[in-house]
Amino acid sequence: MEWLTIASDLIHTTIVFATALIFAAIGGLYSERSGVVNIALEGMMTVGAFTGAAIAYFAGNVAGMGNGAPWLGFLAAVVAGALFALPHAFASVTFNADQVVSGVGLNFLATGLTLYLAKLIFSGSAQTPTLQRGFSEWAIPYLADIPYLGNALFRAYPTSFVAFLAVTLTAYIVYRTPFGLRLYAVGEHPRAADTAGISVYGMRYVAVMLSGALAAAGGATIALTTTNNFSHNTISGQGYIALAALIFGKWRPFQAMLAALFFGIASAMKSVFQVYGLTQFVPVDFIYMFPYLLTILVLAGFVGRAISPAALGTPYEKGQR
Amino acid sequence: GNAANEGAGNTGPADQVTDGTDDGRPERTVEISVAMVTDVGGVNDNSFNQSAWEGLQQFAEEHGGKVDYLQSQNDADYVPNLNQFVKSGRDLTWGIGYMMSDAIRQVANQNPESKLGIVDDVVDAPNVVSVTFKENDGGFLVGVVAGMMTKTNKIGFVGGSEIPVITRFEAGFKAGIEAANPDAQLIVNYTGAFDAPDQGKAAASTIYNSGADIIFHAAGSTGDGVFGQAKELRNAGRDVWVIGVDKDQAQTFGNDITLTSMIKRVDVAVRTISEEVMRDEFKGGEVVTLGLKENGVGLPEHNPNLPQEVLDKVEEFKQRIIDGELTVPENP
Amino acid sequence: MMVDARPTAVQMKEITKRFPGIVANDAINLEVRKGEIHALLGENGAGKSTLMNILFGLYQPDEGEVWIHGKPVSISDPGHAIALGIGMIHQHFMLVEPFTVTQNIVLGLEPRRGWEVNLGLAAQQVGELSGKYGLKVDPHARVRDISVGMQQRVEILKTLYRGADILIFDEPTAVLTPQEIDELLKMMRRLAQEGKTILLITHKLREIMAVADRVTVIRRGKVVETLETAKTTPDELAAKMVGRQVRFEVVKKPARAETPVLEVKHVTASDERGVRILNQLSFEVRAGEILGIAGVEGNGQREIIEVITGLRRAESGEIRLGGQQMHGLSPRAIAEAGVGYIPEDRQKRGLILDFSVADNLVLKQYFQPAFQRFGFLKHAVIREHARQLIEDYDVRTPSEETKARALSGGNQQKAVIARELHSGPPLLIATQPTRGLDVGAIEFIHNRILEQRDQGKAVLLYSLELEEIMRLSDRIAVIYEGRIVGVVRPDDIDEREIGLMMSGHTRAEAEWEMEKMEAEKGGESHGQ
Amino acid sequence: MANKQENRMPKTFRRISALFKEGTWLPVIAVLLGLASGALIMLLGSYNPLTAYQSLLTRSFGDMYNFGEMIRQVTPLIFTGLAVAFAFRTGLFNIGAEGQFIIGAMAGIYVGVFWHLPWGLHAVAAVAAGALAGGIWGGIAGYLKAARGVHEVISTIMLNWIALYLVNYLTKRFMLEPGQMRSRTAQESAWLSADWLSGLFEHARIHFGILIGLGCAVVFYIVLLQTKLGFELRAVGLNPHASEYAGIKVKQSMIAAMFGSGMFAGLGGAAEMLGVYHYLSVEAAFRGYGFLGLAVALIGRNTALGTVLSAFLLGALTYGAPGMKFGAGVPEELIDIVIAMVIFFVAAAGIITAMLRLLSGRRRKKEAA
Ligand SMILES: Nc1ncnc2c1ncn2[C@@H]1O[C@H](COP(=O)(O)OP(=O)(O)OP(=O)(O)O)[C@@H](O)[C@H]1O
Ligand SMILES: Nc1ncnc2c1ncn2[C@@H]1O[C@H](COP(=O)(O)OP(=O)(O)OP(=O)(O)O)[C@@H](O)[C@H]1O
Ligand SMILES: [Mg+2]
Ligand SMILES: [Mg+2]
Repeated sequence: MEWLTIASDLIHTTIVFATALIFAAIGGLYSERSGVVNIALEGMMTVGAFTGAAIAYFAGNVAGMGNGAPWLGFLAAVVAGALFALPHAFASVTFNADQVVSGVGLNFLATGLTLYLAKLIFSGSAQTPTLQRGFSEWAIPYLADIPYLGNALFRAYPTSFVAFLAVTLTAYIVYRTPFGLRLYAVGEHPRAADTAGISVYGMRYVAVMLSGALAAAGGATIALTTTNNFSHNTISGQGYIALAALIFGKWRPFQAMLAALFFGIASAMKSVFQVYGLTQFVPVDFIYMFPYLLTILVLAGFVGRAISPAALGTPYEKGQR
Repeated sequence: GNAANEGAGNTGPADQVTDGTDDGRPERTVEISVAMVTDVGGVNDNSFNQSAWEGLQQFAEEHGGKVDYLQSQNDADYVPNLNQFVKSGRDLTWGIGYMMSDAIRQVANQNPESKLGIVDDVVDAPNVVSVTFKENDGGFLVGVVAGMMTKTNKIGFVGGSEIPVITRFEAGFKAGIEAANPDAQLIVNYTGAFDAPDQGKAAASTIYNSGADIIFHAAGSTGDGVFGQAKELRNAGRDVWVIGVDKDQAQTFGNDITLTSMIKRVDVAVRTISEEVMRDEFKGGEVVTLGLKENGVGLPEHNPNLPQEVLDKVEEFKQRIIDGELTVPENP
Repeated sequence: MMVDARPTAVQMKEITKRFPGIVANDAINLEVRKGEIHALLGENGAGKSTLMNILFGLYQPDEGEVWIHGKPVSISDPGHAIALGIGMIHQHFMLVEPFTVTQNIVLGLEPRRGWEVNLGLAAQQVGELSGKYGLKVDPHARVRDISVGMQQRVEILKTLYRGADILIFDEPTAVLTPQEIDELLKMMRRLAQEGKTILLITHKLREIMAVADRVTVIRRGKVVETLETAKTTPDELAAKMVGRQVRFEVVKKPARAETPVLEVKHVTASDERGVRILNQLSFEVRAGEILGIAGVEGNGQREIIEVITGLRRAESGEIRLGGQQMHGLSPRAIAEAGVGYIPEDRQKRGLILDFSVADNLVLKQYFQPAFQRFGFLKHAVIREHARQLIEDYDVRTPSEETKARALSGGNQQKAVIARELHSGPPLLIATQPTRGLDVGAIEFIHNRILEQRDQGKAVLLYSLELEEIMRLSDRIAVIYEGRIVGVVRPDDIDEREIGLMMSGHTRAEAEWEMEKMEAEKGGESHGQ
Repeated sequence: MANKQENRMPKTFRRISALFKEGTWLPVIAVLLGLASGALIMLLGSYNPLTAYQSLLTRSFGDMYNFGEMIRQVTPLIFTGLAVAFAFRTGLFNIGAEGQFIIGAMAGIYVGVFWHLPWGLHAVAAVAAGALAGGIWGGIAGYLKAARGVHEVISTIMLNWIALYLVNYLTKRFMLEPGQMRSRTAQESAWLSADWLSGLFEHARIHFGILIGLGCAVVFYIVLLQTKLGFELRAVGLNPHASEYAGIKVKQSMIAAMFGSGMFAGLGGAAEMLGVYHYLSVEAAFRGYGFLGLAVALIGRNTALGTVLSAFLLGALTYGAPGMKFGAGVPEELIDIVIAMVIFFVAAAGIITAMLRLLSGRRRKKEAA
């Protein structure tokens, strides 16, 4: 009995935490499949979180808009993310900058810009006020009432459902559509794609902006569901985790999602273990550590030589011989 | 530095942001200046830091004078930020929070002529006033409330990190529950951070799901997550409550989910000490401990959610503690 | 042939293209008629690829204009070129390895079903196309698994699928076996008869004489002349290309075959995937001889050399150098034991392009007492050593501190040769030593290799260019599926016969096959 | 043939581009552009950039105290910067300086607390322990890459988190100061700070770590460019294939490279703790020196001198930032924007060189005419 409750609760919380990672990992998938390393997921999530929180605040707290407020914030975040990704594409696609370096730059820009704006807008405080209207969980009729299972799977934030949708859609796009085929080609052998009449730069810009949009959606998810505000540590490294999830998932949509869920368990276990008094067996620090440790072990074990897109990280110069 | 000093006074959004003196009242001849340094939390954490900052702002409202704050990026910033104010000749500089005590001690020793204050910890230096609170006493009272109000006999406590200040909350809360309702069970959860609402939310979610109906949080803005979760469950039709901390958090999160709050009058403390400085009555080396008697801790005046008999019970225990008949443990 | 009657398909007028520090194309004029096979001939870096890359929209010319079918066009990118009916088969194939043949061919022009790529239909179209032009490919095979020859057919199909009627071939034969080359040349003629216009870049005069109607010679970015192949000779072309007379036949004293230096006995090895790649392979190289290894790419020649040089572990068998057991030693130990090694890809394996020439020249010696003491490098000595080699081997570089990257291909190769030969190792292993170089550089390098032999050193030569092997080797070991299927002498066997052995036939079978083919061909001549 | 190249270029452009090849001016220009963009953003926020930058400088250089504190801020950046740069020069991207820093800090404090050694020697031992620990932590990532093909970017990110929590645990479990969330204080014999030194700087927490840092920069230079080891490390970094063919043990040298990189970071961690705090506090989040180290190395073009200079630059900027808030009300986060812009301009050198080429392009036309 007790254990069922724990399990059901663990799953539920896992999904809550994993959602943002799923968004970001899927975002990273687009840009990395096109051959552009995206270590900037962190920054893109940050921008998404800020935009989402800020817009939702003005819509909800100020304009007194109803349940639409978080949705408005969410959409705004998606747009902002796509735009914020542009410098990365500009530097690393157009100007052949080292993609990791430009990614690092973008991450600095994100922290700086969001907190600067936050202080500018919210009278000097490094965070947005707490939202009156965040997302609240959806319960799927009937299913949600199934004991344990209902709470575990069918009671979740709308964003979680959107995330799963995004994964499925991405899988379809990547594996079935011409866009997917070309995306893959551009990431594997840009010159071949170019000579086949595909615009490598075009594809990479689109891919990077898509990744910005999705990563931002992830950031917004956190701000609008779990923290209900934006502050300096709303994202705190989750972009990097999403990147790990992507690689962990071998640049494949569903595997990446599973990896993200796996990381979600980590954060979930933290509280679940404490509340159910399991920390007397495992020090809480080890629970925090666990997923990262396991990732390394797994990568070192068999996923180690997961073949990344061949051209990943190498800028494409038309003129090059 | 001097330039910084001039800069501090001059125009620009700086003053709108942090000064109390933005209403056109006639300037005092000798303007008193008080400043505070916060940890990474910042002055909008809905609780501790915010309360302190409000104290300073009220002070500026009433007496004019210039108030200012710096938010630290990390613990390396504490000392230089404090020094920034001390060296620019602030009449009094506050370190808000337990984390600051080492820094305060250092700055105090190095600048004997300066006046400093620390909240939540004791720094014995001739030029430092230390303000501590009897969180355990206050915690006891809300513990009584929780013990009497719970319908499920399961109650939660969400703490920031496991430091003496916070464990005093827990200890008092625990004792209070036992005193009022021996068969109620307490679930304790430390999130390890004062600025992680998502962790607070996860903790709350788990605690409520395990059957608790009241959670008392002492975790700064991490507690926001507890309120967030309670709001949601309430929307989902569950009868759950939160007991706020530091301020009357009903004002922020509404009476519908805020059962009551364990108020910790950081604002009052900060204001009164600042006033002492203004009247040149600063007693360096003094340790001010604020408990129930001094109204340093306690419940808000208005408790729309609490039935009279609960309030009476609380009042009764309060008296017994003040009269010393009952001593509340400091450690859980 | 009544060439003149045919209308102009491609016209490039006063094309100039500059790269940092060099004018790759200098006011080039080129005019190609519809349905003709037009060859471009020139040294490395003459500007052939550049010119064609301009025609295909990969580069933009700095000056000049391009006319297609009598209309002026500005070709902004390959997509545009394709739209104009231009297709290019590149020096290095433009194929996405993990994709199937079909996916590669339809990429960018995918037939659709609703939102999706209609792979079924695509495969069907590919099938038809390959049928129509007799280009045998398996539509569903993954490109990474198919032979080089088939990969090239895929490249051609790619262009045809896009409806190209102007086809550019950039050094298409460099990687092919003689048989595949014949196939390809036949195919070109067929396409030409179909009315397709073909531009062919190659360094091989024989091929030009075989298929081209006309040839344009380019030197240092300028057009020297356009000639009718019918009215010229290989020697004339070579002279025009280099600007001086070149003699093709290297003078070769008969080898004084002596005691074996390298003995390879029953070596067996498998690759990463556990597939058997070397199978009881045995041969020996004697002092004072050049042993050539002939074989179709991927039959184990690369692997056996990796085994000899210690880069790969063999499961069984022995390797002896001057009688000493070498098996299992580290690459460095083996090199120190007296093995010079010219790796096949100078830019990837031979040099560290971002190191100075000087550092590259000590890459295999920096650890020797001469160049370091107590782990500290003696930079002065290293530079001096470099200046010496640069002079001895005529490496054209501004200074020994210049980065290897800035050197031209030929000079990069010279640097590698200098490093590997100056210490006079008893065994020299040369893999593809002249790949992508022009006759001038080739001449230089070939002479150096022969020099070694004549000094009584043993040389193991591996090249995909059969011509080169025939020309240099004293004995030729033909390798097939990880075994030596026969050892022959160049002077008593003909290229295409070796070609057959390379595809698994024993010598006897090979001769029989040859007769059969001659019979089939009957009168059809190859124009040489 | 490179000389042939030169002749084709107009003198002026040749000079400029020569400078770029050295990579000397690029960062300088980038920094100026970065500050300019910062100013622009301040104007948009209706702040006064001049006052802001002035009060930034005042906070960093205004008086001995702040100068000393600024140096204190610079010190760890030198170490983490060198760590990142060292890895970079050997073809590895070490995002793990943060974790190596933490591990080093722990090792240093551990020795400082539990060992008993005479003055000075104790400090040396503690710092050495930090270096070793950091090196091992980095070496793990090196091993994972060399032997198991795990990309170092991922493994180091993971190792950062592991380090954070592992050190928190060890601190709480073995070194906790009763009633505090920090370790016990290290014995004075292990301190890197000295009263007389801070005395010179009005009690600023400047400490001998800065000297160690500068020493490390020299070591960095010598090892990388003057020694056989460095030759191998760089060779592998630039072209592992060619290195393997040349008989260099690629895997070992990858591990060695990450070990060396980690040593710098670990050294920094130990120095920071023994010089500034003398204890190790339980942290809920990263201190961020490792990540700043990325910026330092990138802006410093991964050279020893460059790294030191850019450590001073970023140290001055980040330490001075609160001054902008204090003096002109400008949010200190603005400085992150400036840093970001600088990184962009350095990374996409193309942007700058493109501008210059345009200029010189016109000039070429003129000369032609
Ligand atoms: N992208 C480039 N950047 C700089 N220089 C280039 C570039 N492409 C070609 N070059 C130079 O332009 C000249 C012409 O090169 P190109 O490749 O056209 O010669 P090629 O005739 O095709 O030589 P090869 O026979 O070796 O293929 C060479 O000197 C080459 O180094
Ligand atoms: N990728 C490149 N980027 C810039 N310049 C290049 C590049 N590759 C080659 N070059 C320049 O182009 C010139 C010719 O290069 P290439 O490799 O074609 O030499 P080459 O003409 O083949 O001479 P060789 O016959 O000696 O090989 C070289 O001098 C080199 O400086
Ligand atoms: Mg060439
Ligand atoms: Mg070419």
